[in-house]
Amino acid sequence: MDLAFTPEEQAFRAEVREWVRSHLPPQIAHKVHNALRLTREDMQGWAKILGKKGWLAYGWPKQFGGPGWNAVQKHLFEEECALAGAPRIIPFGPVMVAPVIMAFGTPEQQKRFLPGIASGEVWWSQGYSEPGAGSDLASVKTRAERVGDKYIVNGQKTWTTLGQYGDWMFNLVRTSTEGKPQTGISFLLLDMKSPGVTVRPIKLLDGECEVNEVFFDNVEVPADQLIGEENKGWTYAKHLLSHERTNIADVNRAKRELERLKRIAKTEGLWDDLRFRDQIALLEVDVVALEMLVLRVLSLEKSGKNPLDIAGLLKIRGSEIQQRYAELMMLAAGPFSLPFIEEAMEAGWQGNFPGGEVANAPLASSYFNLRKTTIYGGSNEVQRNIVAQTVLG
Amino acid sequence: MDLAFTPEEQAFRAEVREWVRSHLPPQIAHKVHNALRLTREDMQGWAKILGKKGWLAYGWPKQFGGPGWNAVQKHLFEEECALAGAPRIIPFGPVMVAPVIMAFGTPEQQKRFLPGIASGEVWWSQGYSEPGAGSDLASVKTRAERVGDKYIVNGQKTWTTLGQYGDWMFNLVRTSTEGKPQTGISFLLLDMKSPGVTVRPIKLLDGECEVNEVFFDNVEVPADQLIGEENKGWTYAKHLLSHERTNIADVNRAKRELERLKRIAKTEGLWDDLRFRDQIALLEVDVVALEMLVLRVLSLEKSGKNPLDIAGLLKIRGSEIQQRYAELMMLAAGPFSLPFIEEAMEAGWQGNFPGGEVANAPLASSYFNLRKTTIYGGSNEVQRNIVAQTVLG
Amino acid sequence: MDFDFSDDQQQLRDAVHRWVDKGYGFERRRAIVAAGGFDRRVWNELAELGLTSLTVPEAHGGLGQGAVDAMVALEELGRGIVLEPLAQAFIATRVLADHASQAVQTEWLPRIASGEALVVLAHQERKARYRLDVCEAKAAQTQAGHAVTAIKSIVPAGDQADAFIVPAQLDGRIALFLVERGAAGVAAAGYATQDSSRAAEVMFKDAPATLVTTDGLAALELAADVGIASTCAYAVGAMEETLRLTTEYMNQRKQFGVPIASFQALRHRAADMKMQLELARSMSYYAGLKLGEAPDERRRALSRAKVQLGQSMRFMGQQSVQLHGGIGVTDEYVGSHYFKVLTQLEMCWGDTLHHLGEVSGRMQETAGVFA
Amino acid sequence: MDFDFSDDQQQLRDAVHRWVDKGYGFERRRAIVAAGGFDRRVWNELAELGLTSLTVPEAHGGLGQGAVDAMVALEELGRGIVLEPLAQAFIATRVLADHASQAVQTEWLPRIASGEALVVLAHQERKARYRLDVCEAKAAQTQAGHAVTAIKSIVPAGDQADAFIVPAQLDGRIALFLVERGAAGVAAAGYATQDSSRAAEVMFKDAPATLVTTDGLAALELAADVGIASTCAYAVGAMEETLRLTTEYMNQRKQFGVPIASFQALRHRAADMKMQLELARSMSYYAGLKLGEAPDERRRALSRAKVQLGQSMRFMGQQSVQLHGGIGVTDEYVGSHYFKVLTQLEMCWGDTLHHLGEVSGRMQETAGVFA
Repeated sequence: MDLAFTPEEQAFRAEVREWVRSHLPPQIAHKVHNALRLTREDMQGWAKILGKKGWLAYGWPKQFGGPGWNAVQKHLFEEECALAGAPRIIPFGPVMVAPVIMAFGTPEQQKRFLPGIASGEVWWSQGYSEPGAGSDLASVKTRAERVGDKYIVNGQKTWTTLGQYGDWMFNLVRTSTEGKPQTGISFLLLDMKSPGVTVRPIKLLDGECEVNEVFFDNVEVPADQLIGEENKGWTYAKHLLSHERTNIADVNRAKRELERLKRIAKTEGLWDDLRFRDQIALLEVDVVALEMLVLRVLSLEKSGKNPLDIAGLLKIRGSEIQQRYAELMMLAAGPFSLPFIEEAMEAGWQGNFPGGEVANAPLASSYFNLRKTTIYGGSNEVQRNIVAQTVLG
Repeated sequence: MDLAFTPEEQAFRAEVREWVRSHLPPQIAHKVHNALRLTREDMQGWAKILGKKGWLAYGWPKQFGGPGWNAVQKHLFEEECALAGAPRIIPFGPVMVAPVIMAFGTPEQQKRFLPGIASGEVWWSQGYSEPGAGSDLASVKTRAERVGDKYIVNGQKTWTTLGQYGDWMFNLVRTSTEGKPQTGISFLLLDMKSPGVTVRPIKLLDGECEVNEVFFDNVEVPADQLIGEENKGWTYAKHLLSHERTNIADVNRAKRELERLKRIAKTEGLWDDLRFRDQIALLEVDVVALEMLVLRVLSLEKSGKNPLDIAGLLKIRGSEIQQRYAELMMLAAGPFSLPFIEEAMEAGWQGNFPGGEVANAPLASSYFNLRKTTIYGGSNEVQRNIVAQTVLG
Repeated sequence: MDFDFSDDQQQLRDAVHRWVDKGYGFERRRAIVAAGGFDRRVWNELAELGLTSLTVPEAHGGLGQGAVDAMVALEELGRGIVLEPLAQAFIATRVLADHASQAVQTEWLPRIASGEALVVLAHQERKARYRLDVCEAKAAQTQAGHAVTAIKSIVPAGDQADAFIVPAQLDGRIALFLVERGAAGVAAAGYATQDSSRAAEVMFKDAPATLVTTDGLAALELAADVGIASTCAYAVGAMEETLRLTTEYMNQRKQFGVPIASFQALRHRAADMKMQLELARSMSYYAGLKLGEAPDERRRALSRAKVQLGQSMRFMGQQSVQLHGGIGVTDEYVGSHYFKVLTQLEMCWGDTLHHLGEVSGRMQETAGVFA
Repeated sequence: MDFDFSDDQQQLRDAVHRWVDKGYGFERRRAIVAAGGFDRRVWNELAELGLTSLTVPEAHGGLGQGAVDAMVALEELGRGIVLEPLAQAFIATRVLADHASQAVQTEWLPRIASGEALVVLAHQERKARYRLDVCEAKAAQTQAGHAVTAIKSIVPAGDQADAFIVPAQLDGRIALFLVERGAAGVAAAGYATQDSSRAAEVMFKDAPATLVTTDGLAALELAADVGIASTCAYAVGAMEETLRLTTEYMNQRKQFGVPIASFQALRHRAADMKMQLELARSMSYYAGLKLGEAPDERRRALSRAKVQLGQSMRFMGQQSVQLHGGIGVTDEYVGSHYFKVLTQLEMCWGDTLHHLGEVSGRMQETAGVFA
């Protein structure tokens, strides 16, 4: 048992750090470090830079063009990106649909779709949730009817994150109503520019449109965009959900944000306020404990073990911590977090922010936005059901 | 709406205060104020003093020999008793079984049992819980079989509070196994000196035997000790549970104990420790909020309303607060709460208590003991079920 | 001791309730938000309902009612998360009635009562955070009276108000002044706040000012306490509606084939929300009833109330969103806006940690409502 | 980075686990409790298992193992809530090995290793509470060496130990001394503590003492940090067994006709217990792995660990009792005693608030495990 990274791991980290810091555009890092709003160009721009280096597909095995990193290397890469102020990699392509295509797609599908994902050229969206079915994915109602060499898709998806930017979309669709709800689901790839696709952004509490409704009105989808077998989509979706384990805790971002919280506390004159400082200290302990939990999972995965019982805790704890730092940042600014000036949440705003610290402008917005973390990706209540299953049966 | 008590209420309080402070034996008050162990004689002695004055039956209507006080007067009496350091009135006789006898007993039963309860001469115990049935009262298994003019009782009760001192006991017994579990239950009064009754004290975490198992082996109970009709006992038990509403929050005791907590904090040098002091302040807010909640319920009851939805909150909050002050007292003493010297929890111990403050001796014991408050009287989980029912249906 | 509302108070509640129900629906609120977060017509309607005059002494054209009546009205406005800051009328009224000269009262109270004058407190400064005794604004005597130079932040409806009550340093201590928005040297820049209501930065540059009182800190503390009690009452209304919306949704929304109201873990959460609502309501009553006490006791009581309300508001808002799931974070759902309101109110007049510090600092040996 | 245990460590765990299972059942523990809370025969068995010699350098007859091995052993003892304070052997070993002269080491370490000498830290004073730098004990030079005058409270197994490590003021700073219990002027009065283990008040009156180090505060801080790491490891074992007992009970106990494990609100509580266990385990590892760092980093890390463990222990203990219901507060049920142990351990080496203060005071701009 050893907390230190090996010399090889340290060398790897140094290489990644050097490269990330020299290739991440400073104006993007500035936005990330100050929680200013990111444009599509910011997000995709960074994805393409990573893509060129071959690191957008950082979790992929070598045979599909990935770097073939192990769990610890992936973590170090994520950590270096987060601490440098890189935007999060939009996971729908490289992290979510790609493993499914690798595992269950045909060689043709792999050849057709993987390169665009790895390069960051093609923006993918996720079509899982539907109105009335949040954490209950198996109740999918969107219909896909096989007519000749096509599927005709009708229905509606919702909570489609950044779907307004999507080029392609992977969907759970119902191809059969027989048997258990899970058995009639298929996994379909869909060109969002197809006729009959309508995307309607949903404005959220923070004023942004991070999610969308997507309507399908007789959308024609060539049958060669079906992944695997018809009615087996549930299996593939579960495969997908079993991926992306540790980064869901987002502990690297938490470390970056904890440092930002400390900066804000200093600016607001609270660094020496014992009551508030204690709140930060308590959060710091939470973050260290979460990081240790993440490192344990990584270490076990590196040793080829499958630490399912503790990995299930990461999403719950990580999301709670995200909400807590956002809350504390807002409370640190206190009255000066009240002004809700959307222009001031953009980079380069030249107005006078009330109270003077434009850094306070996005705090309430972030607090509102991060309420999502305990809801999405399987609500924390559903996660607790799963954890309870591991201890109680 | 007015927070002040009326002149009449103030005069009433003054009268009660004067009387309590001049009749409560100082050595008993000393024990209560310092959480030292009370003997049976302490408890029953005070009950008899109250009984002589006619105040042990303080909740009874005049027709049965009670003072006929309204809800506010009862509260003021309870408060004055608590603040003066009087032991809690053991509720099983005057507060629990007496209202049932008044409502459902025959005139003969009323004449036979109520005087002994009102005077404090007869100690009553409660026979509700059974092994395997804590909050699930309807699953009573103790059998009572009618043979001639007697019932033959066989079975076992448990968690019988202070049952080792009991003269009489009121019991839920099963007289029929037909229909729903609730329908075959009867309400039976039983002389604990009857042949076949065995009381086995259960030692608890705090080293005391506050509860007991009570075994019935062919115990003969004259049929005239049945309350009301056979198989209708569940109705009577529910009537009982609907009594004793506000005092379950024990807010008056909480106020007394909050003052003790402050004394301990001072002795331990924590009164000026901002971190610990904040914990007391937070508890103080909790106690004030609970008191306001209690006063609202009282005021509504005085106006003849039945504030069921908020009364249901009192047990949950009151018990949480009891646990919290016990926890904070123990934490205030910190290392000096570690010695667990049972003799030092008795009044008059002359030994040297480690660290020097014998007032610290009972702190851990109280903390352990009060874990019961969220379990008994319908666990707080069951209470939350009930509250949820009021808001969700 | 009596927690019943009088018949008059019940009628007042009914009247405000009806107006909120019929006159201040979500669509109207949304339109006001889109237009900047404040509508003078609403203010006039509140005046017509008798609310701006509610606590103004009868001698000055008001109804002469007390803190409990104000509480009743604010609970109902909170239930409808009305954007227009009626609490400011109560604050200005109490401050002027208790601290201003008869001349100032005679000039201003009738206009506040009629709704003609929206007078708001402009006290927030950058360095003060939640402290009332930190004030860099300066006042000086002039031939005509006084002049104030100050920058005040987050002034409620600050670019819509007719006049401000402004704390400023005069001869080494804080005094309060009345300054009209239209006066020379006054400039207000408005913006929306978290909960979509309106605020402004207000700059005063040698602005002509009327002295209200030289005992400014005491008056400001009183203003803050009226503000806290108002916030508590408004929040109780907002939380009551939050719980109603949440439980309604839980009974209607299905997951895994059953209403989510059938899941015990969620049921217990709803029970905990009910607990927080009733603790908060209890302490809101306490706040209202203690507003008339001497300053020391009043201040301690109001801080206690804000500690409870701060905790309750945060819990209610966050849990409401969580129990709603995705819909709870959308702008189009009314419930989300209750969450925003409850979030913002925690940071008005001092947040939970601030007031915990106040309670802790003022703590005495005894305990309880009457201690 | 590697969190796997070595084969040797796994064997150590298995050996201790077997001994606890077979050799330290609830009945034996109960008998030890009845006899006062400490059994020298158990100490000898721990010595035979190689545990008292585990961290003693090989040069002094020990096994020369490190903090992770100590952690493994203590986890297993915690699982069986073994009363005899093995942690004291690790504390004495580390303090002597790092701070004592070769002569003292040569005299004492082999005896500690063999189990012949039970050496415990006697540092608690009335005025110190959790502070290590508050020390009223006095030491003076004598012809033969030194003499110590002190009153030390709550010394683990204080009336059973062979010798004490005692902090005392020497020439204006804290120094550490070794004092034998049998020495002139030493008197120990024993008693049981909350968790039924044994402690004593120890009075030293001009008791002959051997100087360990004049850099006593640094050595004492090291002792406390070894104590914290030991407490963490022991607590992890106790919590793991607490969770096992609780979930077993939930699956077996029926209410309303079904196992209580079927109630979602209780299931979520069990999930929260699992969370606390794993956060605690993570921080116990962190504590053990940071014991070798330089004092500043070591102290900060150990305080962080204790904050987490303090929270986890309280939650686990309280929830375990609650989920058990009545049986959970009876003396005859083994699970109740885990609750007592977890309660007491929070107050050993500084409670949660104390260490939160340490973390808060030592906080830097960066964050994380490696910060």
